[in-house]
Amino acid sequence: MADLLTRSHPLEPYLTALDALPDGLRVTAEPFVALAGLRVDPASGVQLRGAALPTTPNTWVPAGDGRLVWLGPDEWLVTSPGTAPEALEAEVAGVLRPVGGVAVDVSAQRIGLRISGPRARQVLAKGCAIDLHPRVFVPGSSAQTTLGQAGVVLLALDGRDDDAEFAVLVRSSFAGYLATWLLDACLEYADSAPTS
Amino acid sequence: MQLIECPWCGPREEVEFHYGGQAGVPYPEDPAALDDVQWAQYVFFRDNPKGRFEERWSHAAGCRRWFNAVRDTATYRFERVQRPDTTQAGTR
Amino acid sequence: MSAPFRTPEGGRIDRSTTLEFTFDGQTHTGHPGDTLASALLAAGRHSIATSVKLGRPRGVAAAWAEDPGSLVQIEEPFPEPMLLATTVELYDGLVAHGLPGQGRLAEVPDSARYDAVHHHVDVLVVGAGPAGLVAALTAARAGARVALVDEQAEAGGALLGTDDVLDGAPAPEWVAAAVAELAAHPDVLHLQRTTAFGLYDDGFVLALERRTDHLGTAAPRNVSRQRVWRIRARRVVVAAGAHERPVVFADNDRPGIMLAGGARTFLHRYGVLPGREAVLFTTNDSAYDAALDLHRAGVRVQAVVDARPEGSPQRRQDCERAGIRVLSGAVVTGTQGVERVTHALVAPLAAGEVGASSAIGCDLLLVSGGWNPAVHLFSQARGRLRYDEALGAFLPAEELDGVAVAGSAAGVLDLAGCLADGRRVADAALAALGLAAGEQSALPAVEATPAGSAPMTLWRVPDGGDGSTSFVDLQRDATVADLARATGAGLRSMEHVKRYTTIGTAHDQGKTSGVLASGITAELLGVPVQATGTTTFRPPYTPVAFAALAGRDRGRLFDPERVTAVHDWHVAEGAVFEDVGQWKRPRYYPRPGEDMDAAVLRECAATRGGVGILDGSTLGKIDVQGPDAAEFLDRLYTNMISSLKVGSVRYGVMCGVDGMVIDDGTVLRLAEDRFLVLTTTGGAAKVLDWMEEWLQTEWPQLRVRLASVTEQWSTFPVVGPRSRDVVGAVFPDVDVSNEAFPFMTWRDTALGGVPVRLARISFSGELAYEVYVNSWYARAVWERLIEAGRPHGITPYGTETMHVLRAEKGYPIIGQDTDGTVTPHDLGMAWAVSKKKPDFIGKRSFARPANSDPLRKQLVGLLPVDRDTVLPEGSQIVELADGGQLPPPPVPMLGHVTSSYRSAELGRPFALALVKGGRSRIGETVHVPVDGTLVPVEVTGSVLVDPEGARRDG
Amino acid sequence: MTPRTPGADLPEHPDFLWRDAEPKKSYDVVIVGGGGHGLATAHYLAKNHGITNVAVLEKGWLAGGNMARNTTIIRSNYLWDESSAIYEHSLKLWEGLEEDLGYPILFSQRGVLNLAHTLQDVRDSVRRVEANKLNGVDAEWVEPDEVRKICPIVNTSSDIRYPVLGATYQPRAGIAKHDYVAWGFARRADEAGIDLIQDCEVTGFTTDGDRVTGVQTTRGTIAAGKVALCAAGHTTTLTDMLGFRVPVQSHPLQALVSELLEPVHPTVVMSNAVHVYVSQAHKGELVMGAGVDSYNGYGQRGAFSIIERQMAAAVELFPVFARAHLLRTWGGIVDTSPDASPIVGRTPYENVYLNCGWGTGGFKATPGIGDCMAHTIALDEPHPHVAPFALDRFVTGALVDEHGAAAVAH
Repeated sequence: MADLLTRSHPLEPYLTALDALPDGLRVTAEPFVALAGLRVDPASGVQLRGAALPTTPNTWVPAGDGRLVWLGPDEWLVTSPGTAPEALEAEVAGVLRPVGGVAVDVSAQRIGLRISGPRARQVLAKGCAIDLHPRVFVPGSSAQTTLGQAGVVLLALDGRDDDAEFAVLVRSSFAGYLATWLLDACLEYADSAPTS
Repeated sequence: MQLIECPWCGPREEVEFHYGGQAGVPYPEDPAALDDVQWAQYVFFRDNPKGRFEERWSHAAGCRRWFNAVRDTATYRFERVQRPDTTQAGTR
Repeated sequence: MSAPFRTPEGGRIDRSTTLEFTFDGQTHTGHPGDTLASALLAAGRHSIATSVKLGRPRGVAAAWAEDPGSLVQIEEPFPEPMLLATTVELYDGLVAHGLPGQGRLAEVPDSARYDAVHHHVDVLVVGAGPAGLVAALTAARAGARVALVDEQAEAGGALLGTDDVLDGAPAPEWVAAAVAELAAHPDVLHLQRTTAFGLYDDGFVLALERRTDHLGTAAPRNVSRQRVWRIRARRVVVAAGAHERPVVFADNDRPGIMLAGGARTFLHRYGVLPGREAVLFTTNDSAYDAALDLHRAGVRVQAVVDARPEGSPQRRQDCERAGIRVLSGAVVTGTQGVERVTHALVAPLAAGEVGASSAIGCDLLLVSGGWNPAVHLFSQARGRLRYDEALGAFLPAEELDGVAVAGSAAGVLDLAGCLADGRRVADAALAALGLAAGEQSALPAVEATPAGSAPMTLWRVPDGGDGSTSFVDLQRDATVADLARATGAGLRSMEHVKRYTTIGTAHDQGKTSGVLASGITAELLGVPVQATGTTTFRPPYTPVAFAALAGRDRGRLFDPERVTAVHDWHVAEGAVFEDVGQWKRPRYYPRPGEDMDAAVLRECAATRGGVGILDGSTLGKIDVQGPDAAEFLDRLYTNMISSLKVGSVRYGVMCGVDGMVIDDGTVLRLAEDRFLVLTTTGGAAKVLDWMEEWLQTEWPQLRVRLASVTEQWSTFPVVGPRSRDVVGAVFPDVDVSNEAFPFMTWRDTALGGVPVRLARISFSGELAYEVYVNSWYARAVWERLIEAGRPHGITPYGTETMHVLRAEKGYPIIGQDTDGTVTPHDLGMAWAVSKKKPDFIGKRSFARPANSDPLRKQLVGLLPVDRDTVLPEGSQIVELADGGQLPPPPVPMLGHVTSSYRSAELGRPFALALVKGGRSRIGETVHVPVDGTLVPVEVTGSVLVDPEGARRDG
Repeated sequence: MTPRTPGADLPEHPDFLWRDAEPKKSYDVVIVGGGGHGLATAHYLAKNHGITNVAVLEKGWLAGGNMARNTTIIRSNYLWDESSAIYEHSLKLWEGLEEDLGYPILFSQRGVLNLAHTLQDVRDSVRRVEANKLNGVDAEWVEPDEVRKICPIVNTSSDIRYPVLGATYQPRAGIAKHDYVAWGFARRADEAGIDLIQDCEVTGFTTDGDRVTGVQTTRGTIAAGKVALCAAGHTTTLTDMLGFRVPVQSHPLQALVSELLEPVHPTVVMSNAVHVYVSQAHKGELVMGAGVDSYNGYGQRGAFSIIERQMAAAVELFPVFARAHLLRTWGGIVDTSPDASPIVGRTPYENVYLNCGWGTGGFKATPGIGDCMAHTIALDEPHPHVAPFALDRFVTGALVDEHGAAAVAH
């Protein structure tokens, strides 16, 4: 039984609809990205994938082929598109164990969305209470908050006024809800009025 | 609808927080040593002042950290919030 | 169809376009820029509605939201109850009629869309009148992030209803320039048709934007009809203006009786003459402008009746120059006319005594008793109010942190003053924000208001009678007589008076009647107005549709639907789903022609007889790591976890500090310092929060880290005597024999390079393997199991079958067989309560007197003696009185049925129940009332299938 | 003149309600709290026990607390025997209250539906109904199609997020006009010579050993033979003065009302899972309760997010409400107890009697608890209906836990 298992993405049923969104807004599902949650004393000063753990709340930094996201005073999320989930946990655990930290593979716990375009901020503001102003939620910012009724980790990737880009991490079981919510929130930008 | 200052994440909407009631009610050292009256006090009885109140809150929809706050239950104004690690005892 | 009262020119309406609408079955026309009220007045129609109690005709009495008169029901394009004709923008195809007090809801669902948007600013300005525009401009020029919201269709506020001149040009030109400048600032949000209806803590303002109402049938369906703006402002400037205050006199409710400023607005803004022959009744100078403007527009002003003994010498000259008669020290004591006022009864007023009255013919009676600053938002924000003797009105009595009031809302009633006040308040806000004022142009030059005479505060004109036609609250038909009855009944508090008379409780929430009621009540009680005060201002400032507040959270988005990684497979297989918390779980998989009972019997038999598979992925999963993990779990579980060996699994029970069971589940020890904790589906979030709370707040010294991995690991129990064959086939690298892989242990393996964990856990009593896999691969692994199971007739089963199988073994479902009043001992799980551990959460509560009550309810099994009745879950259990009858109520109850099913295995129905002293009753027969009959049932132990546990190893 | 809109106006209040009494030096019984419970206690002290040398002290305006702020739902279909006993006792008194008070309290027995949306809701509902029947409380389980018959505007279709799986129905339940009820009790008490003293805030107590001898107020010290605490959300402010603890927490609870509407809603509907409870009051307005705010608060206001959630639930369950308008929102202070049941009876002081912890259930209990408190005070022994709700149950552990199983608040 060496043949590979196929992977399935919670957003597959929604991709066609998301592709059809009007101009000014792009919502795409991020491919399968390995995620590891890590907990360690911030004083440990560990370096991970070439980066220091960001200790400023609500920020993220690039790390290796992915990111290091601040989740709490002693909690971070490391992402890597190019590493196998179990390998990422093992790698991170290897770094953290000596300093009393732990790592957990949460690759399938959350899925990622990219939301970009001139209307991205506007759409997010319909369900997100934090201030997304380009001078406030600048690239490198992150926030654990709610979008609609789903808990999310929101990352500012590109701050350009006219073409902002955000990444949204959401619990896999909420992915369908969030996609439905986004499609609904974008409906007003459709040129032709649908018969609702 | 208040803005509550999470000691880590900064001001966030009230709805992101979970209320934990009175602060400074530690779990008894040795519950078995308490009589029923003392145990009931720990389990069921909490202060309920009108005015200044030392409370526990958790930033449930954010960093999920518990913290202490001093709030006025009449005006709902927060006097201050405080990370538990800056207090000696537990924050119950 | 004609509009005889439309002026030949002027007004802010688009005369090049004609709109057609229907009111009370009659067709009328109007223009863009009209409101329903202005179009009806243009057609000469004043009488709009009939009053709620007395059925008296009521007309347009003001030009905007303060109007107590023009309540209408919208019928087309979609029924909407109770709006004010003065605030309904006219559109083609509008169908409406006047209301007799109650609105009508549509029978069909509203297909319109509604939504909300969050917005953050440095300065929010409420009201785009002169003060608000200056405040917004001032803040914008300083580079602040600004929002300006205004409830009307266009900016300008009071300026839209006057002929004021700013910087030498008509007011609208200055307004247009201001709006254009604001639009040029990238960080300014300017919203018209947007009513700030609530002001809450920390600069939180809710505003309702009417986005498509004015488009009528042309409204696009994919755009939200109304939007709630949730605005967080570091500073709020309330420049909401002021409402003109009437004076109460006999028959002051007739159509054609209108606030002076309102009439002026209809003339200047809408190009409408509210009448041909007018009388003005005033207590102040401001209303003279209305008389003079109407005069210039061709209205014959029969008289200006000024209650002040000396009247206003300056304004008298203006009037006399225009040939308008001015009666000083005079009042209107009453009116004549039914559908429309025909005469004003005017009499001299001296030393509080009203002389003989004479009738003056008129079809329009303008009234002005002064101005009430719109302090609603300020008061909502808990700002204290004070009564101002000079104005005869309530004003903000304090500075609120972050909230400032500007312009006429603060009692500044002249244009120059409002402009200056807007600048002053904005400067203060900028200073508080630490923002430099920046380039500020000078305030516009305006003609100084002529020096005038002080206003007089006059609440009511004595009507010589009982005041039963002197209306204070037109919408409630509440009169001076009602106020007199209330005070006569002994009431002293304004809150009591309000409730007794219902004044201020109607659609307008007392916008015109509130202060009048306070003033008149104070008079009746002989106390200062400050002493009576006002009743509390509450949100919303104006009514808001339910659906607008529901916003997007409707239908499928009302509450999130959580689904597992295999959900689509279940759907494709025709599963019937059950809501468990927010999760959608397959309840059973009916085959054609099967009802639930048939499907569940089949699923049960197939599983106990062969092999079944369940999607258990909704079970909560928590990764617990750290040197103190075992110690931590020992403190939370009633049983010992630290003695669990790596590679093994243990069932555990969790209690609250009160000793009642809150959750249960299995614990896998992955390493010396790492556990995987499983919780119930419903308990997942609660248990993680519970653990974090203890860890962070009580035992921060414990070196333990928690993480939710509920969605990380999909979980598929493969259950039944053939499960070994299936699991062995799919995972050939694992020795699935009982010897190599005993009950309550787990093993890691891999499939196609993907790590998979298998655990010998059984919630059915059968041989069973739980398969754990990264949810990316869940669907693939599920299908492999189904495929490998085909030869053995593998049967997917849902929660219903799961419940039957576990109930046959007496395994409780927390939340179904427990209700927060049940201890582990009550469940017969004393074996799961450690005697060795010095303490654990809940232990101390077990020692309370009530816990040793022999009559505590205990979980037992029930077998209906007729071997046929399926006891409804929730049924109560009773003992019969002598004679086999129920005693009269109240009938003592022994407990209730918590779970009840038809058992394929037993070939009969059975139940689990919580019964007083249940274990001591095993063997007894008790009774369960079912649809009026008493069903005898035998009390048994809770384990009904395979009590000796022979099957779990296959 | 067109005819009056049916129901659009209310019966007249009487020409006289109560004297604005000045405090006397001393009373046999001083009731602290001039809300529904305090006034009802006063009425039954006079009516059933002939005790009229009584003062009711109110810190603000009479019945201006929760009595003026609740959604007036009256029912007795509670789960536990102890609860249904006191609430049913109260309901029976409601049924005769209009005559007793000689006041048009508009008690309308239009029935209450408690909707079930999950299978566990259904189990809990059936359990409660079966218990109610055996306790002599009228109650039945009704299927969705019957729900539609009883209240046609409820969305009983299966395509909503949480379909209605059925409901419990208590036909004798209903609503009343709260101010009228309070004023009816007040007027009777006043007629009996009881002093209703407003703007009289309690600032302390004069004690002698384990007896309270006087009540210190903003209008002077008043000697008292017996003292009854009926202060709902403000109870702990008083017990703190007396130096004993009561396990209640005061939370904001919001409610709201719509404009007057033609009759559309013939009954009362409550739903816990979807969290909405609504009736259409006599004038035609929809009266709705929202959820309890999580934090302790005496501000008589709560978070608007709770109202928004409430509106979403209302429109979900009652699609026809979409364009009804929110006219006014307000908040009260509910005194919640650990087991969601009241705390009534003796205190560490032999002549001080406690009545609190009703949470969201206080209004419907008004006549019942008034009667039982009067009995408890007059005979100096807890009325059988309140005996199970004694303070010491938190020590023995014999709670009356209405959280889990009843699954119905308000």
